[in-house]
Amino acid sequence: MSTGVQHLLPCAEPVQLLTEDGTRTDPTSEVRERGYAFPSDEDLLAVWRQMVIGRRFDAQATALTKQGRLAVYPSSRGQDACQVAPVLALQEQDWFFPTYRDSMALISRGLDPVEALTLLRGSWHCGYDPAATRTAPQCTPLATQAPHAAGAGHGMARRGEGGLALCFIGDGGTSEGDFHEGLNFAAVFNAPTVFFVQNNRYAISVPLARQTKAPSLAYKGIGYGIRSEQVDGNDPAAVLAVTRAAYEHARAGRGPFLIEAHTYRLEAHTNADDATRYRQADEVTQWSGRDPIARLRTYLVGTGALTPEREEQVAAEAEEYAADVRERMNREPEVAPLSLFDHVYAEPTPQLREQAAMVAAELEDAHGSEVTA
Amino acid sequence: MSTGVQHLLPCAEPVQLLTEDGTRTDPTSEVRERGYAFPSDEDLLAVWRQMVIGRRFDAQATALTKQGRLAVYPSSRGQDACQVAPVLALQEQDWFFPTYRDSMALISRGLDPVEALTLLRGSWHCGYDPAATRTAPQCTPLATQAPHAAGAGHGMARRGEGGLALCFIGDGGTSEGDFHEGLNFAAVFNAPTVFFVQNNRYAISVPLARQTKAPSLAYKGIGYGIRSEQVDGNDPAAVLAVTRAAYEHARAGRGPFLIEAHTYRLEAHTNADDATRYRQADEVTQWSGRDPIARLRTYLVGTGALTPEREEQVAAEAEEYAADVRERMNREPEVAPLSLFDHVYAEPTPQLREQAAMVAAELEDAHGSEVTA
Amino acid sequence: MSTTTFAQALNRALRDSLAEDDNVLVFGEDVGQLGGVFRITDGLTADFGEERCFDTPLAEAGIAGFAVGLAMQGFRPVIEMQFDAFGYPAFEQVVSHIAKMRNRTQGRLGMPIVIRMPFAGGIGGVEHHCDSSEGYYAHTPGLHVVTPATPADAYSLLREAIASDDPVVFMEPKALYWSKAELELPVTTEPFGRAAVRREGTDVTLVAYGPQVPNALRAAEVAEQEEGWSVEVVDLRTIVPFDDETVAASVRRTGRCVVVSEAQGFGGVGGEVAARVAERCFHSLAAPVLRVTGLDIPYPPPKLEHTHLPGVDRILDTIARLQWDDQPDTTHLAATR
Amino acid sequence: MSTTTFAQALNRALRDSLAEDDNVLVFGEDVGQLGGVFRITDGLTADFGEERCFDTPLAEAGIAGFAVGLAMQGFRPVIEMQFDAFGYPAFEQVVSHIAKMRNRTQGRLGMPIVIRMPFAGGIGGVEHHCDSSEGYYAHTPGLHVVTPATPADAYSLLREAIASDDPVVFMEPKALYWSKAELELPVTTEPFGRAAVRREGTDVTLVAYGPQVPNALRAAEVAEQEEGWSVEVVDLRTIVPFDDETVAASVRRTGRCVVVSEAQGFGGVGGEVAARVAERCFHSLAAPVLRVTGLDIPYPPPKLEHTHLPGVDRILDTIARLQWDDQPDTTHLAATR
Ligand SMILES: Cc1ncc(C[n+]2csc(CCOP(=O)(O)OP(=O)(O)O)c2C)c(N)n1
Ligand SMILES: Cc1ncc(C[n+]2csc(CCOP(=O)(O)OP(=O)(O)O)c2C)c(N)n1
Ligand SMILES: [Mg+2]
Ligand SMILES: [Mg+2]
Repeated sequence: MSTGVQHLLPCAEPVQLLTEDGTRTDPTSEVRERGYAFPSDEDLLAVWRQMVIGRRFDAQATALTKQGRLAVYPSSRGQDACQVAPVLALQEQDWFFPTYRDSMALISRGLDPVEALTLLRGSWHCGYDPAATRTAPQCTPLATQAPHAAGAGHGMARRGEGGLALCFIGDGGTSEGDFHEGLNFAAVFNAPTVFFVQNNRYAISVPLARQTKAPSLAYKGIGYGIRSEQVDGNDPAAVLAVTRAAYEHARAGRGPFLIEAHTYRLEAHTNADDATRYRQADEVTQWSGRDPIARLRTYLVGTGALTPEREEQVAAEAEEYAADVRERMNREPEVAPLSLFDHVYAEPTPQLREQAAMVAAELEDAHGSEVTA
Repeated sequence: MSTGVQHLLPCAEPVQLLTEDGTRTDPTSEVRERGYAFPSDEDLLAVWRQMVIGRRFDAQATALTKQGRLAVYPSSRGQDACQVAPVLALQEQDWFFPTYRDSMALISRGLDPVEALTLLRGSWHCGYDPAATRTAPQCTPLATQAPHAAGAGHGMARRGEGGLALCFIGDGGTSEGDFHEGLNFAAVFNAPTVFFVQNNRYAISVPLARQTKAPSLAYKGIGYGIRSEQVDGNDPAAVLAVTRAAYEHARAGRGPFLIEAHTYRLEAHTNADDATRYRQADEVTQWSGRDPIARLRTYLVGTGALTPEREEQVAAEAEEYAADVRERMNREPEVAPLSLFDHVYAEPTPQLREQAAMVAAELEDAHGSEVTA
Repeated sequence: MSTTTFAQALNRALRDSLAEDDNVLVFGEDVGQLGGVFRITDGLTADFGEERCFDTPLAEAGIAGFAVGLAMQGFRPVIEMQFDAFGYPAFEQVVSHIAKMRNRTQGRLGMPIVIRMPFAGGIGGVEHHCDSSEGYYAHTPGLHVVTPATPADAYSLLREAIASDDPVVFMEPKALYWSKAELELPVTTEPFGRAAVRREGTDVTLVAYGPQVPNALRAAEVAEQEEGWSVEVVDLRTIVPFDDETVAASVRRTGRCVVVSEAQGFGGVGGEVAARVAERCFHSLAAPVLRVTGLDIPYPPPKLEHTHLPGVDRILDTIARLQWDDQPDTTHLAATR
Repeated sequence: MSTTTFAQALNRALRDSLAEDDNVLVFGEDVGQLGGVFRITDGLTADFGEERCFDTPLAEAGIAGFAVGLAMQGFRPVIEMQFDAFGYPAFEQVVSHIAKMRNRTQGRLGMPIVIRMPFAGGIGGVEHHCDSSEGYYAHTPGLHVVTPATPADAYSLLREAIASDDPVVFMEPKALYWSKAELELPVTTEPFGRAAVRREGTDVTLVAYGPQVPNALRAAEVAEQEEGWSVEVVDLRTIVPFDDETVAASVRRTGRCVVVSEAQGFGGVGGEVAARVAERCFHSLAAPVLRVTGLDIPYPPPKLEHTHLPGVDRILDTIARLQWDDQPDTTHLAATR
């Protein structure tokens, strides 16, 4: 094989900077050459803090499904490092392309949690302002966000202001044609777009082995001429280091970057799913032991960066955050039936005006009969 | 990089067994290790003969467009080695999935040339019997045949009779999502399907550089865990050797195989295209010098396998073949308007019966008025 | 007789087809061990083996295209698109290959493929989970489009679909999955192309299909009780082929017609039905054929879906617009025939 | 005044839009140096640079999805699907993203994207090159569907499409690319949502759009000359939004209506138009609204396309079925209103 292609291939093993018990690894020469710099305590502390808040938020959201306050909730517990580190490493000017699973990432980006939960609450589709937050609506049709992110990255490059696009996608999503087309467009147009695959080993019930025979999903990059890496997705330090390197690569005009993060979804696909139908409890137990939050905590306690006071503080912050979410989500949202017609087009068609009038008359009737009843 | 993946990557350079001037190369150790055995004179003679006939046929078809006998014709002149060798190496039980460009391949498979030209003549869509010929209808929507070939390969594996599927596709076609999905399905189901990319450097006017940034299209294989190779597509010996190895691999139950053949389309995209709009004459000249037929001829004359008598014989055979095609294509084909309704469903719906009655009445009217006129 | 849900009827149809014909294969996303997100394929992998009912990678065009290849080898694939809107990635395979293959090959290569597709809404699903996409498929020559509304039809039509030598888009109304009937399986109902008069009436015909059949029946009852209108309800059962005979006969009898369809109205199946009825029954009509359909908007979020869906009230309001007071002279109208 | 072809008018519209607004980008397969397989983008790369008009990899979902991303960044992509049937791979991107984005985001993120699509047949194209797919798009809320039939409209409607803040599926009738008009560009015709009465008449209204407008006009002339029928021809121009006003006013005047559409008829735009007309003009109609459409078959091979296409004869035959002899009492019909 030509050595000219070597740099497009991922490391043979997922990049790891922290062992499962929270000590620094001795990075391989490959890892050192690729410039995955071990992050500072300060940066890791920020990641840890956001993971703690994110996980509390995630638990709160799951609880809200039980109270019927959310139509459905796909938890990302266990994927916390992936949800937090790549997002914290973004700049404000960058665009983020999340999926339905990435609510924790949305709040890590600073979005209002109630706006972030709008889709799953069922009061509207996207509840936040994509332009203001530079965050695309959460994408449900698998992989369709990949060409969007390629186009957005290319658009930012055209504007020349240094922004990049971060595209999240699941392992299952990589099988869709749009993943392929998105990566190829990004490569051909040299777009500053980073594709971040959260390989949580399942697509609902379909295990990774049914999804691909690739040695690792990161080997898909070379087929597009895209620089690729695989990383231990439960190692917050490694995730942070690799995404940062990817962002540098993209911002330097060297084109897109593909990252595969090996991680695990500890909960079922959503609250409506029964994961016991397709996976063994001991697999879950095993992955529970690789908890990214615990791992980073151990490390930071070890360096002295994380003090008991700080821990208490953050725990309180997380509780407060969850309480606020709970409180606000328990209020019934306002949904105006006639708003259904407001944004189908910038200007409603005559046909929609007719239909709006019909609905308005029905509401009037209903209201009238309520009043007389 | 893990050595465990090495076997999935193509050789660094396209496999070549014959130099451009028709002498045997000294194969690299890589080529030897991969078992690409130099074919016998007898086999190469068969390939040479079929290329001569194929090229004559191709010229005849182009001529038929000028006489308005074909609606359109996409020539494969220059790609003759790709059109012939992989097809001759198939067994009868195998299935072949051609595109609109692969008329030469169709006749190499032994299909009746007039049936093969039905699509381009415009008298029906597919003119041959796919089941009897084990040849799918020529596929126009790019790459959509890739999942068909995966399914057919898997289907044959289920039947356990040793058949495989050969799927042709263009360089442009590799950008479509269906290419990705087809390869992935083939890999996951371990289908005996060989994907053969004729990289002729253009997709109509779009040059390869606008299609991909991959070091070579053969690097797409590893992303699916598919064994891959790149080959000099104008070297008939190499094309034959590599496809044979791929077939052996597939028949042995080791799954799909991806081949990229580097070649060139000497004519315009079709007779209706003006290639001077997007490529330089000297590029065409350069590639004309790499003619697969001349190359193989030189070699076979050198070994003594190809005698002047044999050459004359084959030239005469080719002329005869073309004359037959010309003669039969010059007869106006029969097209029965009411046949439009025959095969929309196995049984026409009441709605189609109504419409057929309307058309029948119109034809009657027209016939009536003709008679009275 | 025992109580059978729509979902159970479908599951049983798959089972019986798998048992009867070794060439039947069931595949798609999560249809294996999980039994499908709606559990329609529950237990099939356990009972028939991985070979007969299996999961695929997540790629709908791939699933449809793989089915084409398998059909070429004599198999009868029954594939699932997990939700209607997730069938769109397979659109090209369905429209350009599955629908056209028999025609392209002069009848030499049929495509006995069933595309199962949970469709329509009313279940509180978030975006992309409640589309009504039957209009796209019904407008595509070469496809059968089947929309069962009862557990008996769910069983019988699915058996017929799998036995069919042509492709069938088999649309399962999500909201009816848990609806029940007293039923002994197997059961054979009327074949493709026959609509069913689900309720007889003399004043007006409601034409409905799939998820809106129960609504039409409820509306008919209320109309009878509250307004004294005698309402006939026709369930199309299959959109393609279409049963002009039954529909036209009913409307010629009643003289009035309302078409009920959950999909966005513009350019959909509702318009086709209304146009056909108006064309065929023109001189019998005492009032224009009206439609009650979904609004011409993307399917709304859960908290607003009731505003979108054709409900009993909207059907009643529409029946009320059929110019009952005008008492048009139908005799004279008939004379213009 | 100078002679301008439909294709030239489109090219000029692209040029003028590119010149006016730096955010306009033209891209797709072969639209760059080649100028498109129909030469609609001829010279744009030469004159505006690779940056503004460029080729992409061959992947229609990718093209559409890339346009979504660019639109998010404030660009106004004008993309080409090389032929109608090659738009199908992009179906999901068009239906689930381009059409819905404004709605999903409560109006915060519009999609000012124009999807240019040569459509329909009559040019001797082989399979997949002559589909009429407007019905799929017209049935999708959130899309404008525009079908110009004259060079002036080709120019003006394309300018309006590119200036629109919403997505437009801009369908160009292939058979009309080389049609001509005496015309000075730029020209501004009526806006989206206005149909045009292309020919006045009193006995019957022909409603047509896109490739069938010239056919309808020819049929009208023959009908007048040979049968003495005075035929009005309405050109819809835009299917979405739909001009109920102009269409209904015409039919109320003439009392008869034939809808002409090249697409396969079942479940298509023709049915929608017929249903709307019958609903709105019921009491003015002296005969049922009839349709002349393509047959419900896959588009035929070149040598048989004339059998499929709605031709002048088929339109005349259909007009003849409008019960001229019955002389129905329209006064009485009006009284039932
Ligand atoms: C095009 C499409 N097909 C099917 C679905 C239904 N679906 C929703 S999530 C999901 C699994 C996705 O798995 P993966 O990409 O691994 O992401 P994860 O849920 O594990 O985060 C499926 C099949 C969908 N949303 N879109
Ligand atoms: C889905 C689809 N999009 C576009 C086209 C139009 N088209 C026909 S051939 C062609 C170029 C294909 O190039 P390539 O795959 O390299 O094959 P080649 O023609 O060079 O053999 C294009 C764009 C098509 N047939 N199908
Ligand atoms: Mg996953
Ligand atoms: Mg090519």
